[in-house]
Amino acid sequence: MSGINKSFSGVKALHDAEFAVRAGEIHALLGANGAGKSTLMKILSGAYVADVGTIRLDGRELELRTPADAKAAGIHCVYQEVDTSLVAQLSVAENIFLDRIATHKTSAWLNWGRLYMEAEKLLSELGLRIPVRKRVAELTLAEKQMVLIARVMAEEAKIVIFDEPTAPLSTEETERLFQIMNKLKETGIGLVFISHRLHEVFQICDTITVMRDGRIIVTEPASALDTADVIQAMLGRSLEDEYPKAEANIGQTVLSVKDLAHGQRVRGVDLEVRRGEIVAVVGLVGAGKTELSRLLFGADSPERGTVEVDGKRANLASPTDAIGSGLVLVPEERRKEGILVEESVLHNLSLPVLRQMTKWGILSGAREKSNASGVVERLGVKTPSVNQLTGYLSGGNQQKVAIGKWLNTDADVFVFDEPTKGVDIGAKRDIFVIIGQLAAQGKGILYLTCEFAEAIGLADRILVMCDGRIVKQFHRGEATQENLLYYASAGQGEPA
Amino acid sequence: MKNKWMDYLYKYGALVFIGVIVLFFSIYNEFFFTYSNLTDILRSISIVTFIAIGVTISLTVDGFDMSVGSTVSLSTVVTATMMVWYEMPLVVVIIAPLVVGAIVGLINAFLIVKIRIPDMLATFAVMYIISGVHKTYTKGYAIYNHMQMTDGSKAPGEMYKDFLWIGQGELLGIPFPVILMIIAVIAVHLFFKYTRWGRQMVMTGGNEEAARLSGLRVKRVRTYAYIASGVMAAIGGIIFAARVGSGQIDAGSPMLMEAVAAVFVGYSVLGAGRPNVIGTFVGAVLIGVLVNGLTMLHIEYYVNDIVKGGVLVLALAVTFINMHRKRT
Amino acid sequence: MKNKWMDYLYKYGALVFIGVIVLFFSIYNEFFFTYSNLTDILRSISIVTFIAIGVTISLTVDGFDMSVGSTVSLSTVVTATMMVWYEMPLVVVIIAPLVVGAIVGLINAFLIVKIRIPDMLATFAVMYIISGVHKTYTKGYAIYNHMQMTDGSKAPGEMYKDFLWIGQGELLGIPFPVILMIIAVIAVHLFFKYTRWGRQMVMTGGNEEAARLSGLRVKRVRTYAYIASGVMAAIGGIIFAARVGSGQIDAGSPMLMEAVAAVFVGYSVLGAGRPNVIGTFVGAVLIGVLVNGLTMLHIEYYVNDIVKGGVLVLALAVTFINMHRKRT
Amino acid sequence: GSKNNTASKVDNPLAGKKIALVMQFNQGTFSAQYIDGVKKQAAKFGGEVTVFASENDLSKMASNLDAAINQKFDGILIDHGNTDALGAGVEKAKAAGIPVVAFDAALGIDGVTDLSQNDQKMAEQTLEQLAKDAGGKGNIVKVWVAGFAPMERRQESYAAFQQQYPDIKEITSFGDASNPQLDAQTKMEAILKQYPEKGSITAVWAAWDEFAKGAANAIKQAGRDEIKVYGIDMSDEDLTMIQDPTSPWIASAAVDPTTIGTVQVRYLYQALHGDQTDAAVQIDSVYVSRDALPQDKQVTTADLAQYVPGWGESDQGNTDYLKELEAAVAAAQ
Ligand SMILES: Nc1ncnc2c1ncn2[C@@H]1O[C@H](COP(=O)(O)OP(=O)(O)OP(=O)(O)O)[C@@H](O)[C@H]1O
Ligand SMILES: Nc1ncnc2c1ncn2[C@@H]1O[C@H](COP(=O)(O)OP(=O)(O)OP(=O)(O)O)[C@@H](O)[C@H]1O
Ligand SMILES: [Mg+2]
Ligand SMILES: [Mg+2]
Repeated sequence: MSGINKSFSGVKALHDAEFAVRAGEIHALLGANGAGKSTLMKILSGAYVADVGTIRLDGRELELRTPADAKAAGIHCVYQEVDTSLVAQLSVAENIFLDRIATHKTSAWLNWGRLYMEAEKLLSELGLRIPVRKRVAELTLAEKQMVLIARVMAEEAKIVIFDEPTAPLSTEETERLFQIMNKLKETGIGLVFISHRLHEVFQICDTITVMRDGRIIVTEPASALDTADVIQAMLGRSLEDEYPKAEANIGQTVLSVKDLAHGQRVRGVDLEVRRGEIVAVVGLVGAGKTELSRLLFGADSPERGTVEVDGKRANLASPTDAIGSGLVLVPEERRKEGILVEESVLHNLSLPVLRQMTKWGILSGAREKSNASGVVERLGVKTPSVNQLTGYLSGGNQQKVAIGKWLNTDADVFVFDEPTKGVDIGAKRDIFVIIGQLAAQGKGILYLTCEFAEAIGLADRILVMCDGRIVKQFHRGEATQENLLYYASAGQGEPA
Repeated sequence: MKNKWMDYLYKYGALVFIGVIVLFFSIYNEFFFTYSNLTDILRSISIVTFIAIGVTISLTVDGFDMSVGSTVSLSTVVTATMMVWYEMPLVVVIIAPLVVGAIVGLINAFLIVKIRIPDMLATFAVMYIISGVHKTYTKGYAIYNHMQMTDGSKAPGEMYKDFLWIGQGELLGIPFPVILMIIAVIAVHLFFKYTRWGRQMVMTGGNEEAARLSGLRVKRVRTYAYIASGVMAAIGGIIFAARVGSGQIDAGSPMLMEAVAAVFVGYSVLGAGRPNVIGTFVGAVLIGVLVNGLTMLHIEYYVNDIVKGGVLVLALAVTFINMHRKRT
Repeated sequence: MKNKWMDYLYKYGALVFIGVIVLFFSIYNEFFFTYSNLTDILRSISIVTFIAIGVTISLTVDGFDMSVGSTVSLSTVVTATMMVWYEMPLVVVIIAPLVVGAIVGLINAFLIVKIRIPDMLATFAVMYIISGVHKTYTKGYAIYNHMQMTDGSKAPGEMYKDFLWIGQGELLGIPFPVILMIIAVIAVHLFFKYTRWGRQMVMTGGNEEAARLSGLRVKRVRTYAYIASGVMAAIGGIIFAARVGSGQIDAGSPMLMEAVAAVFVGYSVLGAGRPNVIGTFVGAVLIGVLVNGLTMLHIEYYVNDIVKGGVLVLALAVTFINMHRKRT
Repeated sequence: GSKNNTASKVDNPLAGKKIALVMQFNQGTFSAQYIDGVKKQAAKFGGEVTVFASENDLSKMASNLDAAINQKFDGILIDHGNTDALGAGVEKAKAAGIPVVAFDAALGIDGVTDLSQNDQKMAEQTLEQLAKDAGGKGNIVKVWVAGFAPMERRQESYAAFQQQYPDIKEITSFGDASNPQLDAQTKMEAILKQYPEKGSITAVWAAWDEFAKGAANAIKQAGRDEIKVYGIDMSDEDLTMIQDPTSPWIASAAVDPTTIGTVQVRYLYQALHGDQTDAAVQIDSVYVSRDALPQDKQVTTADLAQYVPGWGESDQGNTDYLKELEAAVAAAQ
């Protein structure tokens, strides 16, 4: 790909980007949020059309106007958001052969028996066991990802793009994915791998390209770079201290959870958080962290168990009541649950504190404005104005808005569910700083994450969750990635 | 440059368009641009506007109240029977249909919020039920002064003068329904823009889950929205009864479509691209002006529908072409 | 145990319900459960079923064709004029309205796919336009044998016997429209289940973005769906003309609501919770049985609406309570 | 356009008038023919008609009346509606000096001529015939719906008829105005299934021709030729059905819709001329039965007068000066 330019309504997403993949290599494409990685890859896979630029495959110039064109040329992509590529109501088999059905490569009359058989064969080749007749809606996230990979395998691919495939995967599943990727590589396919987890990149990639602000900064063999180089290239500066921690005095117990349970996901959780303390709950995807956070926030109703905030029994009948009891949640699904993308930053920030913005039910524009500008300033949200639609902000800044809306609610306990998901390193650090400040103010922090390194770097105490239960506790300095993983993947007793 | 021009077209297109057609009709027919004709146009749209406001409120919370038409029918006959059958005092005559409208809203909300039937499906079913209920209530008869009852007797009452004034009277030379309509439009606009509850409705419509996780009681908000929608329709029904001086059967069902048309034209006003009460009002005015003006041009009545549909397509096309132009 | 029972209720509830009411009507009235009455019921729903199939197809690609009602009106008068005004051969009489239906579908598709107006808004506007067009075409007159033309002359033709057979004839003792309807239901069902194009429509409706990224030309698929919807409505219009022996104005608009009701009841059949053609058919049968049975019980017509709405609410409530029960 | 030229050539103060026709509903052939009658007669007088359609919405009809007044039409014709809804508007028209002539609205306003077809008489005519044909006893089906003034007036005659003939039993009654023809057809089919033996139903009385069409279709398609259908109102379309020997619809009582339009225009022109017009004008209905019609050729409402006395040839409302006006306009063309 050379000289690729792309603008979205005047905003330049790509500047003269150059990018090349060789057959039989795994090529990492790195960059901060909004650097343009997905956009570049969408152009390569025909989902977007470049404003200017040429794409060559095996020396031949290609014109890729639609995904169908790209697929015909052998370019396939596993997109970042799996749900955009799957039809939930259809079966696994049909989703695997979606491309074939879509591009008239099947017979006009579908032979369901054959379709199921072929799908099963393909999945077993990949070492996967997913019932092919099951509806995709009922699969786990990792299984969905695998269906997408199987879909690529079903076609004759020359280039396969993986856009942040590992974000939702457990370590084990990530390993499996890497095996598959290596297998593909050996058959002479060129792979592009996008990830924010740098250790993974160094583990599997041959070549690394780093982007910043729509430009290609470096392209080097992986062996010629180290993590610091990459971060320097991504951010244009180096990152000294990844896990800053403001000094906080740990005080009285502020949150006390006893035997909280709901269905299969949360099976009796006990935990305590004290004022000024950051408690991390780690676990693999599907361990039940999100469900736990929703129970604590009254978003779902527990089957049993009690929650006390500051010694008083919390009312968790609804989020409204939870907020009243002093609990707030920064949810995992930022764009769906954390913020309203079609509303301005100002409206988003007013929402939980509307009562403070009104007198006799009438909204005060001045109060709303000062509330919003206050938060924007305090958290360093990068936005042209508080009236900007939140959906137009970058991921990290959206997350800051999702956190910022709680700042003026005088909550006692903040629950964060994967607040750094899909957030680049620079913005990540900003979020850690905010969390530290909250702890310093004497808030209790419950931090749910599947990134063990973050938990180790940030938390005063780490609880490991597995299969809906807290199975182990570590104090600051006790935990290592290895023993966290051991307990998180259902290990009992002591690690070997 | 060109973009800017397009933005203006998009934002003020609907208003400019109304201006142009008003100008055109005024030139073509000297009687069009007279005070009495213009106020009559406003009066003629007042009922539809109330219904359309109801639809707009339901759309604001991301629902769709299809039952407003039959709510109008029901409240019209309830109003008329309060006078003709029961000779109730004027307060009761007015309160009763409002309560009925609120109850219809509550039923809708119950089905949508509690039973979780999708909005359009639920209100569609309720539309049928209410339509049947109002005819069952009157046994299919229209309600008029001293009407003949099925048992052979005559109804005791007639529609009160004071009541009819609501639909036919004037205040300072402005028809009273027009005053009501303008108050309602402004009030609802201010409500959405400047009150906490209005903001809560807008936010709930924007993303219900995010609003809920921000601490809004979204079910309650949506319930209120449907009640408000029902009450707006009921006001439309009261004005209808006062305007025609009787309780007509099925009065509201043709108005649903008209109201929806107004709301949809309203999407394009000021480039909103979503339901908004000012746009709805403008949409209703546009349709009213067109229908009034076209008859002056000796256009056959059946061509009206083509023009209405055409204007709707035009308005929507400008809005959505522009919205997608911006996105890419 | 209890769950299993609920699942059955959910899946077969609508069918059991039909069974129960058929039983009830049969006990109540000896003539209800006779071959000729049952075939009459099927014949009476055949037109609505065709319209409802059109709506189902548009819903399958996640759209909503509100213009089907007026397409029926248009195709009815086109059919009738082909015979009465122009005395065309039978093939033309049948092809012409089908072409007209396809053109309406194309217009819808153009507005939705090219201009990108949301489905309901676009087809709603087209509904108005087509409704005006068909009245303009006949100048507001119904079309009947040797009708008097506005210029004082008489129309030359009359509705052909062969043509009327389509609506009134029988084949092996089964009314021909019933045969057509059953063929259509089965064909559309097989189409959606077993053909590539059918699956492509389901894919498009299920997740348009995913379908597009898989290389599907989703715009084309949606265009075909709207054309199919228009053609189905046109077939409904042809049968309408053949059934009543004339070309009535505005014949289709009351049928839109009826068709939508059938489709919505269909959501609940076999626990689909979404549009499906078998469900639509069952929904139409249910409504037909109710209307027929209630007429035999000498229930006033306005109670029908309450019953229809009530059945709809019940069906939807069972479906959606169950869907949400499963989720949590 | 050209019409104005013709009118301006006629040296008559009554030529070139703009007339508004405000209608409550305009569905079906009956309305179309009525409009036609109005337009043709107005054209003969050198006038021009604008139709205001109200889609069966009385509030819209009231608005349309207001619009016609605002737009300073020279004369206003009203078709259906009622005093409650239109009274205020008509008073306004009077104040503005615009004459109004109403059909079937029973306005009862001073100085406004009310034309009416005699609904009760039409009902009586058909019901009497039904009773005679049935021999004073039998089982009948009534197709009727409340909610419309003419229907409710016809119902009064029906009630009297039931008292008079206790041996004629109503076995059922139905009717739905939203889709009258097809609905009547479907429901009639159900009733036929319920009374399957020949002779179990003597006749069907339909209070509206749209209902009669549906009922007749159902009976004909079921082959139950012993059942007779009697209807009220008759358009050209209905006439072809009555004439069809295989159709069970054998008789109707009606006023020629074209005649209504014609007569109504004449009264308006009388008012325009400054005459004191009658407060109420009854347009006589005609009883049309298949026996009276020829079997060898198809007649239309235009030539029905040859076979049915009193049809369509009404000279009601005509005056000498109107005849002169008509002649002058014709000469100018
Ligand atoms: N459809 C779109 N409309 C407008 N702007 C867009 C669109 N898609 C991407 N952008 C903008 O283009 C820039 C590049 O986005 P892109 O998604 O390629 O980033 P990325 O490197 O993949 O980031 P991430 O790591 O968060 O996935 C961003 O500023 C983004 O806001
Ligand atoms: N089948 C699925 N399809 C799509 N997304 C899924 C699926 N299953 C889970 N997810 C997503 O992954 C998350 C899994 O949440 P869950 O409650 O199962 O465990 P968790 O421990 O919170 O996982 P995580 O580590 O992602 O927070 C949910 O937020 C959900 O959005
Ligand atoms: Mg990306
Ligand atoms: Mg989670």
